Amino acid sequence: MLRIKMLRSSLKSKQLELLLMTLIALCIAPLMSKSTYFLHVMIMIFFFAFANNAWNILSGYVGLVSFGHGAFLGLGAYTSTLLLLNFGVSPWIGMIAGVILTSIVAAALFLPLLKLSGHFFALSTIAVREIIRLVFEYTPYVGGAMGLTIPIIASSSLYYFQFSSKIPYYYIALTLLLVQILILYKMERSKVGYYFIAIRENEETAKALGVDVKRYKIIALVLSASFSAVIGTFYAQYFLYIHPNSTMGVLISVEMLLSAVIGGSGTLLGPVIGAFVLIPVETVCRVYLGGMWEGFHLVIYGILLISVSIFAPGGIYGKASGLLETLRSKWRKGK
Amino acid sequence: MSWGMLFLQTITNGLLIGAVYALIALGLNVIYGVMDFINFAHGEFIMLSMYATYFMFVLLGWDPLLSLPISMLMLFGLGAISEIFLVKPILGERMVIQVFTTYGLLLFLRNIATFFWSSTWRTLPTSYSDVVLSLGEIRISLGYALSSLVALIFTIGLYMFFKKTDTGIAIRATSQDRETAKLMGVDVNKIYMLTFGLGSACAGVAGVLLTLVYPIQPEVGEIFCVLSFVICVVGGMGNFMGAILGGFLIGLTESLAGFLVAPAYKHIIVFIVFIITLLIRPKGLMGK
Amino acid sequence: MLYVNKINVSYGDIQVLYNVSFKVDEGIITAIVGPNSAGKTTILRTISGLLKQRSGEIRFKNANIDNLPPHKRVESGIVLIPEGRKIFPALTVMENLRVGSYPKKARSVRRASLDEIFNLFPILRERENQMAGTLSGGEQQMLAVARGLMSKPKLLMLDEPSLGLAPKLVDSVFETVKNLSKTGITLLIVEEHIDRVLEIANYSYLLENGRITLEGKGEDLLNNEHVKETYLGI
Amino acid sequence: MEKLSSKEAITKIQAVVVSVIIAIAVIVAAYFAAFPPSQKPLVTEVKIGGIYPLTGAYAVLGRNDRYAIELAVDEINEAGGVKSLDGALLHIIFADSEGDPKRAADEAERLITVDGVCAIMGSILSGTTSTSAPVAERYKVPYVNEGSTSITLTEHGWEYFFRVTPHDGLYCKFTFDFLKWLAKDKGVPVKTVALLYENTLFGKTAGDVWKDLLTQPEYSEWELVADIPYDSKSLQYDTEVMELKKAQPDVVFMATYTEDSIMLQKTFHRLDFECKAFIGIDGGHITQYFVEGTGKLGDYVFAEARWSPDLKRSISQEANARFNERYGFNLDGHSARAYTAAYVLYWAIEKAGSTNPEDIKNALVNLEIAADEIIMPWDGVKFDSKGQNILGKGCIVQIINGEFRSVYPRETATFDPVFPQPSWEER
Repeated sequence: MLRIKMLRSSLKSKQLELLLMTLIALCIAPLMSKSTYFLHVMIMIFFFAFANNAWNILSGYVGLVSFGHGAFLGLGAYTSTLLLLNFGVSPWIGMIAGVILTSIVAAALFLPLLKLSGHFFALSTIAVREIIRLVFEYTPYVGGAMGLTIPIIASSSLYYFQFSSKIPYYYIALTLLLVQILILYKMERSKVGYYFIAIRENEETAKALGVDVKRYKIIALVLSASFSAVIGTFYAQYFLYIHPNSTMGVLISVEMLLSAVIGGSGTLLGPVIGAFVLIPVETVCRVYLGGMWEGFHLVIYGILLISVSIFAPGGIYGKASGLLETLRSKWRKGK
Repeated sequence: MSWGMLFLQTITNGLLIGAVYALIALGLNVIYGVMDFINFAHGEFIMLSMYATYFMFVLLGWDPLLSLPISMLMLFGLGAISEIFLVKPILGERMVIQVFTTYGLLLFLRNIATFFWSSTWRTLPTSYSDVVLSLGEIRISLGYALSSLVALIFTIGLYMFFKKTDTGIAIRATSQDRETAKLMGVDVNKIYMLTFGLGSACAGVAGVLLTLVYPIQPEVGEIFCVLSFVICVVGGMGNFMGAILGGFLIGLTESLAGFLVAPAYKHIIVFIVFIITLLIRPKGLMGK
Repeated sequence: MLYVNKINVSYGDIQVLYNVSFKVDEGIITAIVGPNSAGKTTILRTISGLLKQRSGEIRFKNANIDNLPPHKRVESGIVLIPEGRKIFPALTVMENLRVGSYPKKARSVRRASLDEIFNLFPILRERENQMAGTLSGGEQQMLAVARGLMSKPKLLMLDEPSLGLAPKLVDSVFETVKNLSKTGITLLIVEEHIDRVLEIANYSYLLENGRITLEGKGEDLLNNEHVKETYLGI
Repeated sequence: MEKLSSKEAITKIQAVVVSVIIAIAVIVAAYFAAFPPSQKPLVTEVKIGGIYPLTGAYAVLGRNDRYAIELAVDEINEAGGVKSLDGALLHIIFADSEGDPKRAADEAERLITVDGVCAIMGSILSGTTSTSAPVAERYKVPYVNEGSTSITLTEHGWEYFFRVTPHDGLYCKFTFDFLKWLAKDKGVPVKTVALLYENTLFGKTAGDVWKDLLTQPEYSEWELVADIPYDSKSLQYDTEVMELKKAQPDVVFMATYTEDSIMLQKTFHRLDFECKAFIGIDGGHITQYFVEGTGKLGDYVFAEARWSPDLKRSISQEANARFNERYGFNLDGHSARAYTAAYVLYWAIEKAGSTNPEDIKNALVNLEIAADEIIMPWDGVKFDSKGQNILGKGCIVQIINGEFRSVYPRETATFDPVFPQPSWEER
């Protein structure tokens, strides 16, 4: 509850201006920079911000920590790609199909897990994700262990979601992210958002207050899975190759969690800020140190992760707003 | 070889590997039971112990079973140090923070191993690990038999420690009610350090034993990571006997699934067993 | 023996104790009585070190113990038997007693303490190897007291020892407390059963809304009009 | 309640440290965005990107390839660099894919747009090649692949993709042809075969190709008695071997990674599984680690190694000697191909006389290298319209006393194979 209050106060006036300015800067950034690699890094930031937010709905707001979100991302990616490859369906339509299919699978396979709590839920999501991944790896029809390669159909086509330039991808990712943030903003302020947090803070109390806990857990699960599926389609169209391991594996599932946590899970902007901090840091580590000595850049990255979690366990967002609050109150006192 | 003998062989394999699984999971479970903490870098602790054993063998010529106490102590120390610097600051925090920190630790350890010892595979050629024992038609490698035996002895030793010593009892008391334990004069901080050390020592012993049967590489911890969670949860998180039961259960499931269904599906079946167990008993077989 | 001087204690932003001061003299039974949620338990938790006061000091045997962690306080002789008994349910009776004598000093005289305790509570000897969680309520209370005694306390603090017990058992609990006092242990009891505790207490304090409002000998408080009206319903 | 007090105890120091971390992160990110990490282009330098898994599960392969490429590049530079460019030196910029397809694409993007490389080499794993090659395709930068053998890679119609190595289809067929020759040469009939392969991209491809070949009349004399895919992340492989014991095949074809190849070989011995020959393809069986890990037990295994240090070809043995002198171990199937690929790219640049990617691509398209110029036991290098080297060949070795001895093709072989292998008791 405390965090929400902080958000409320922080969204007032000045920070709103700040947000708007950031937004404008993001919109014109591609026009200013000639570096396509800069655009690529920005796209990756948007990609992870979106994915983090998706994870955050179930794991941050409702508090059911999941290591299984790779499964949803992968299902989304596979649905749209299979539709595209077999029937020439536009990935945009595939995206919607992916959302529907993923919601169904999520409801069917993860639903029984919702009654588990805490660590048990978290660890069981690993198992469900592994099952889905292994099934995809063993099924030749969906590409099996070979994965699926999306051919370059057109140099630039909105219908096929393929562009030779980075700029359309940039704006698509940015738009997706903004729309998602808007939806989440609405959600957070609605009763659904309150119920989510109530369930996280104390499930029994929430039940006693008349919240249909099970129903809202399912809502969170489906929402979370749907967003993951959307970004899965983006993944497929951006990288043009999907594989059970790379879209449903441990790595992507953990990555979806890392920057959400570093930013501050359970908050609206935390995961986004996390992505803006962690992705550049990871990239810089890899680009500058990756080719140098074996493993060195990941050693540094690991140390960074550890130190942030020890010094800012509430996430950077919480830490930063905490600092802002203290500064402000000091300033007031000084006055 | 008749079907019956093959079946017996399968059961034997399952039990042998189960003992090692149990030991791997035990370390994790002891820590979880007392501290409510999941160490995602547990597999990396095993990996470090494997390297320690390897280097003692190669540089000093010490047999793994002789250097076992040293590796165990090293890992105990590593665990205790990690507890002081990494775990204590985040102990009361939400679970995601634990994941975050120990994932950082995992990346750190894995790559520091790559950095110093490179990513090459190493094997520890003891004179006895490839010796085969025959029990009738059933065949067991001495390496496996020894490692299962030592795992079992260590587990029993640990059990006696928890059952008979004051410190062991204090650890159990802390796991049940840390506040009251404090009121009884138990230094809970010290107990935590000790527990984390002990859990890591389990990883240490497991690492030593695995060098007898498995090649060593910086990424080797990955194999143990998911598996040890599965075992812990199936048996019952935080339950001593749960880890052992879970270890044998998963070992047997893996072997039987491979034998009766198909080797390729053994991991899927393990995960399905895992899910079913959880749905029937949401806190694991021995959980309360 | 124990001096509590103007302590203020809060849970987060909510202050529970305001300038609470009292003392416990050696060898007698001191009681703190008061209504539910007056802050009685908080006092005991602060003395035992589970909570830290914002201000004020606590002295035990003329030494400031403010910076000692809980286990050091136990070693110096302060033991709290918590509200609701809080025995370790999955340990046997014997193991519970062993945890009770965990501090080094207590460990060295464990044999003797055990004999004493089994003299005091013969039933525990019978139940020695039984899981503590399977004991009856009364037996659990006995075990809790016994476990506290195992560390050879100088000051034994009891938090609501009669809570949740049948009236008959309550009698025996207070009987035990009286007997303990005779062996020379200093006792500090916190109770809602005001009439019963005031009968056995040598000196008492009344705690209301986090403040000490009355103090005096047991019978003095019993005869106080305010106490009579509000708490004894006379 | 303790939790609250510990929260309160978040000290100023911690706050400062966190702000410093954040500040550094932001500054670094800003710097990175404003001044991308590009070195000033030297006129005398030809920049080539190299994407390899330098960390992660396949880091060994990445490291060995990197060593081989560094050796090749140093040799080329010492010999006077690219002569058609007035002796410009080759400069390889290595990037770490971590074995992750996403990161591989990322690094390809970076190498091309930031570092401005004129060609890319990489990336061993078919998975990472699948994402990084399209990036090169998009920027029209040639991509010279040394060791990703998944068949489909050359089926996408990529114009800038050149695969120096033969693909899995050829290698698998090569092992079959070898067995046919072997059975005939030794006069030992082979009736039943079993397939044992790990269940991801690499092993699965091999398994599928083998199964497909077995349906063709050419190999109809062999009966498939066991088809066993398995998960290579296991602590034991008893069930897999028991399946084999049930089936009792004459020959087992295997596609494995390193640790599982070692574990499997030990399990064969322990469970007393006998057959006439084990034939491995690439993967675990061709590494030194397999020999070290299995000791005596690894003897007599055949492996499609792509290369062998004892090839009857002087240029090969010299290259290996130089490699061994520098790094202390032999070239293997992977690193030898990386070494070759580096030379192939160099010859193309030499021929193009330009650092323009388009020119290099055209040079690659028309490139023809004779057999005696390369260290591989191939007929040479020549790319077809799909970018596949059509002159590639396999190379079968047998492990004898812990050494790889080349046994097939006979032109470059130095050893007469032992077949059938002695039983475990006889060794």
